[in-house]
Amino acid sequence: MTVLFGQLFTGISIGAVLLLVALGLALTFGQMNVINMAHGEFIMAGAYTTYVLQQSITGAGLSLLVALPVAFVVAGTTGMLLEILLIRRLYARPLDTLLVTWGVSLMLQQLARDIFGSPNVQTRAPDLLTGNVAVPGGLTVANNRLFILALALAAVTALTLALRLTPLGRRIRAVVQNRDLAAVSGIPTARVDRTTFFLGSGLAGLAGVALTLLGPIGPTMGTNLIIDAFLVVVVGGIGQLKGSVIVAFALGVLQATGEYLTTLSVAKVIVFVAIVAFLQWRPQGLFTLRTRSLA
Amino acid sequence: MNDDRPDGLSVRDVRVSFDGFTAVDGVSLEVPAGDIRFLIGPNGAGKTTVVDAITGLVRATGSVCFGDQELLGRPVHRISRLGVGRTFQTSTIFEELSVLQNLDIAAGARRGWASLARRRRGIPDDVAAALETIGLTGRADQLAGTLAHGQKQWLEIGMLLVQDARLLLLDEPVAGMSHEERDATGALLETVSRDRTVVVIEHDMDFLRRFARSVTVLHAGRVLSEGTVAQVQADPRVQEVYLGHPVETGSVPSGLEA
Amino acid sequence: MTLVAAVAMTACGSRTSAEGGAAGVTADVSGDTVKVGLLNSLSGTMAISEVTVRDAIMLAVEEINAAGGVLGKKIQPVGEDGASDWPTFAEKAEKLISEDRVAAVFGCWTSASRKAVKPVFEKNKALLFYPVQYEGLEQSPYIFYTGATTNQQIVPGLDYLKAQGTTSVYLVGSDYVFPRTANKIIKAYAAANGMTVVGEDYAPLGSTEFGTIVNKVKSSGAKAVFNTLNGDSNVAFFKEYKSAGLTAAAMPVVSVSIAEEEVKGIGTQYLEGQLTAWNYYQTTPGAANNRFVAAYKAKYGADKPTSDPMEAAYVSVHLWKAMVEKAGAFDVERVRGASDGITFDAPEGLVTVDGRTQHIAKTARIGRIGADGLITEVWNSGKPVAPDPYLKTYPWASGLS
Amino acid sequence: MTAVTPAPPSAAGAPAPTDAAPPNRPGGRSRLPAAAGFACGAALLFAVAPLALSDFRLALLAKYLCVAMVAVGIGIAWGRGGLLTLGQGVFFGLGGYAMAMHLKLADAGPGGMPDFMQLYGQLDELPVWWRPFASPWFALPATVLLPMAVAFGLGSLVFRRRVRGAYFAILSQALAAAMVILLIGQQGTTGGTNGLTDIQGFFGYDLDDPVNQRMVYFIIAGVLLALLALARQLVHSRYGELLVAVRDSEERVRFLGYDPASVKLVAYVVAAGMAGLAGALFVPAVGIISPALIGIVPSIEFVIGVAVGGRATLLGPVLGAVAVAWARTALSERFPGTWTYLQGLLFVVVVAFLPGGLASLWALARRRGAERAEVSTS
Repeated sequence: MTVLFGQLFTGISIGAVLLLVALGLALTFGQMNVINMAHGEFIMAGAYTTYVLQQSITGAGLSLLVALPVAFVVAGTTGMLLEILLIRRLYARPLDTLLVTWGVSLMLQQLARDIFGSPNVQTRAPDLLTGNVAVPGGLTVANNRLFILALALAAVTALTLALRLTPLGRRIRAVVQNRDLAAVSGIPTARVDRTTFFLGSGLAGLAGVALTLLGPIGPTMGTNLIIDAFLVVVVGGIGQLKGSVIVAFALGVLQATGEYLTTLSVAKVIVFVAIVAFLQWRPQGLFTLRTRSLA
Repeated sequence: MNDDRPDGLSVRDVRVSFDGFTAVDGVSLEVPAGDIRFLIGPNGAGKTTVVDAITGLVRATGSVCFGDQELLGRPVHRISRLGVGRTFQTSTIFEELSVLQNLDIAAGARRGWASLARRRRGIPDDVAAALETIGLTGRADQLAGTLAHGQKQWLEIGMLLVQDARLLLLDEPVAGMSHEERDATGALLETVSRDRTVVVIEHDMDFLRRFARSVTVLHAGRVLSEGTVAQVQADPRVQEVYLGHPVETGSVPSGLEA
Repeated sequence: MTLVAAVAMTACGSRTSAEGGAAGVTADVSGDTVKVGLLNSLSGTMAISEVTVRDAIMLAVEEINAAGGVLGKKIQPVGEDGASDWPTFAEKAEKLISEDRVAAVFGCWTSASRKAVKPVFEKNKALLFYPVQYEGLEQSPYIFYTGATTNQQIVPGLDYLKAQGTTSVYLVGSDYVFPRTANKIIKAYAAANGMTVVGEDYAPLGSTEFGTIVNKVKSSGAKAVFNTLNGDSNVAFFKEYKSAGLTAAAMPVVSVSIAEEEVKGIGTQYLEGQLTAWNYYQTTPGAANNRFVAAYKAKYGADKPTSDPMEAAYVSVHLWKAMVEKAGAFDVERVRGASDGITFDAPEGLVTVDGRTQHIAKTARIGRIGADGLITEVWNSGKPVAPDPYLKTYPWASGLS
Repeated sequence: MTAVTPAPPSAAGAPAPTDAAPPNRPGGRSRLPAAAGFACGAALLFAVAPLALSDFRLALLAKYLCVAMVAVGIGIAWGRGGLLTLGQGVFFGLGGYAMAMHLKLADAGPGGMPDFMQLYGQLDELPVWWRPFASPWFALPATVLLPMAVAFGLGSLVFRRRVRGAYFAILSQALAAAMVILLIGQQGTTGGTNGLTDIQGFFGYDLDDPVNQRMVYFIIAGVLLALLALARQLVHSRYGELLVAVRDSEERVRFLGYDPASVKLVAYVVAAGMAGLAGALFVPAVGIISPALIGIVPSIEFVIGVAVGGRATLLGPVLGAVAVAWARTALSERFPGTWTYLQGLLFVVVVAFLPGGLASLWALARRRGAERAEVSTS
């Protein structure tokens, strides 16, 4: 029983990581149709930001707190540069963004290798986040997982509110729904695109900071995560945050359960089969924006 | 071309809703064989959605019969193979292919795989006839994307002809056309309606008056009025819908002027 | 089309006997330098480990050149990037052998890359020096294995656990050849030595999600964990391990792929007190090691640690030099013939080449990771352990190969 | 309002002017230049390359040509059909494994087992699903039919439910990831990460012999030419036109009475078959098939070659695939430390700034030439 609840929590925390990684994609892929394969490298940029900050800020807790906004800006700015230099030219060819950003991701990885060296680097987590809390029933819950869950939920909430309530959010939604109409109504679509990309990439930076608590910090750390994250957005439905949220947690729990009952390898295959089956049922994802366009 | 008697279209109590919003709320239409029926109505009246429902693009309840075939519930390409063809508000020809290739593809849905695997040699008779009808014989080898706007629309209609559609559903075919082009299009409609049934969604009232044989007015997902052009124009409900109040002569928008 | 097929047929019509085989490529040693190949991953996922091996090889090459070279010829290293991709390893090996005509190749890390290049070296009758501990069960005439085989690392690790009174272990490994083979050996050992294996789990290479596996480990009640994870997975595993409240005191983890370099990438916060099984540590006493560590830090930076695979790679170059000098030639067959009994005063202590298996007799050492990131020895085998890649001298292993 | 006043259709007697544009009729192009180009390619592959290249470089070229076969298929599925398939590695791998399983069994001899099974799997007898591969009559067709069957299965599920564009791309990528994990997990019967290595013979010929390596090269070159001929036939057939139509407006094609799912399925299955054949021939050329050749990275690299060469052309994918593979080798030999920068830069520059690929440079040059000729005659 304890193990079962433990697994449930493990699934939720896998979901939280997926969500954190997928949230930025829900913006850049879901709202802008850009398949950004360099998203993983923005995560890496966030993680290395944490590492660099720890060289000068000694307190592990403080440096982590400082790292959150700084990594957001660092990754966001990198993303914005990418948008300005390349992606801007590719909005008419969404599938090509995949290939271009793949090339960019190769270069960013090599850049990280040249700056920080090939081996992984370490960051020190605050002691608070390496412990765990006991939950009634003999179950313990890891603090770092709780922190990431909280961070993911906070990011979702902030993003949802920003999209709903701020003028910027309204502009982003307007551009997503009808780019031409938005442009005609005087919305500077180019600037909105840039800002959206900044936000999406910045969220990857946040994910990078969070991941320093869980995994390795190295040049290829981002590559393993993004396929799963893309699947989350695809299954969740484009243009909808709530779809990504539900699907991230669902896939997390499915994977944890599958892994517990079989092996990690089989669990991954189960998840893939489940996704194909799900898309048979709802090919446009869990939630869709209904439009009357032909496509 | 098709020598059979055309079939009529019978729409009974069709309803379409999107996420709780009812776009079409119990529409019934009887379009007799050989008619040129115009569907009009203000924006959001559900005109295009009715056509979407007939052609299988959206899910609907009720019943749509063409001849004695029930259409609802069939996939788009099966409905098309029953002789139902449509155009869209925006041009949807294959711009990267030539005019000839466009028509050839439209003519080919019933071809077997063996014929698909071969190259096209020469111009099939039905394609040649359609080229003649739509006046694009001289442009057969031109890329469709380079055609003028009106020509694209004619190509669309030509594709319906070679497709052997016996029910043509045209969504704003003369939007953006010049006067001469409209006249030509109207003449084309009269030609093709000899052995086909035609339904046209149109805003252009001048065009309507000249070429409609019957008219159905939709409003808020329901049929508001139906009849000849004169009957519909005289209907005070129609005038109210278009203007928000009973119409006075002189303030009628250009389209509704008698 | 038939024409093309006909051309193809006639062009390759010259039949050859099945036992034809290539004569092998002879190394080009005509100049005043001798080329050697360096084949490591400089990009891709394996670069995290293999770059440091390349650095150690370069150090050895420089030392030898500074001392006058081999048989009077300076060594000219030719580096290639295996790019963490096994077929690329095979391609680059072929290139080093047949285009650059190197006298020997140093490199490879994963078993898969070694398996991919093995036919290339055998076909061309060229030499590979492989510097990483591995799963044994292999003995190619054209490969010298300078890392530990299983009886020099895994078996001593188990002996140590047994001596500590450990009665049950949980096996965690990456999903590839080395961990699966190692775990098979561990299970055979456990069966014969009164230990129980309470669980066995594999994660795909590169996997960084260990919530479930750690949950299983935690609830298993094992006395210790035997860890054959590789690379990035170790980082995630130990972070999860600590978060779950598992400690080195209550349930120690014996790792066979975590050396000083990896400790640096994970953090002592998570690793302090955990155990490793190797043949060399940066702290291993002796003048040879002091020289090696000093030279390495002088060349690559004071913060760069040395580790077992690096040391094995460094040693491999020196061993090759000694073999060539004993043979008096670069010819592969003569070098092989001269290899038996070659010794070298290595940083890990005296090593001896066993000409029959082409492995090295090495001292096994168990170490504990300290708060300073260094590993200190807590036990060693006392004398070099003779290599036994097929575990023929262990009765409990009779069913394994 | 349109700028050009067109001839109204009712004025059927007055045909529109025909001097507007030179007739663009891809289907009706003369066959002569194609035949000449074909002969030229054959001469290059069969005469020039074997004479000019060392055994090592020729073996590399054989490897590149296998990649080019995959590219021909991607050119059809993606260039013509708009299906960005990021999982071609799966089909390449299925073909490769089918061939390698047969060759391993042939190496082991009648009743024998591949060495790795005893070492890692400790199996006493051959797994059931290996057994049919002992027969070349099963294994050889399987190299093509197995990938085609998998593509058919996945494609008919996915296309019928109108999963397309980026969705399809990501799903096909996930397929590659799942396939790799599955293969690695079954180490005892698939060789795990190692894959199937150390393949000695090829239907009785010893692969260590350079003469036989040349034979393999000639077979590969011949098959590539055959696939190109097949692709040309397909692209210029009515089906080829239909496929482009589906790419550009799937719904419109549906309203014409076609089922676009079947149209796409054919392209996908053909591309899968070509990838399978390529994988099968890769095995004797390189002597190894492993999960590293199947996963996400190689699958993307297949596509990149096509993009670099020019996705919508017939020869572009082939030349692009060979060029990218060659550049990878050449750059990594010349600049082992920094070649990934150059590789990344190549992808970025070509895809972002030259969407038609290198083939568009050729087309551009030709158009320039034509313009110059026009200017000089007028």
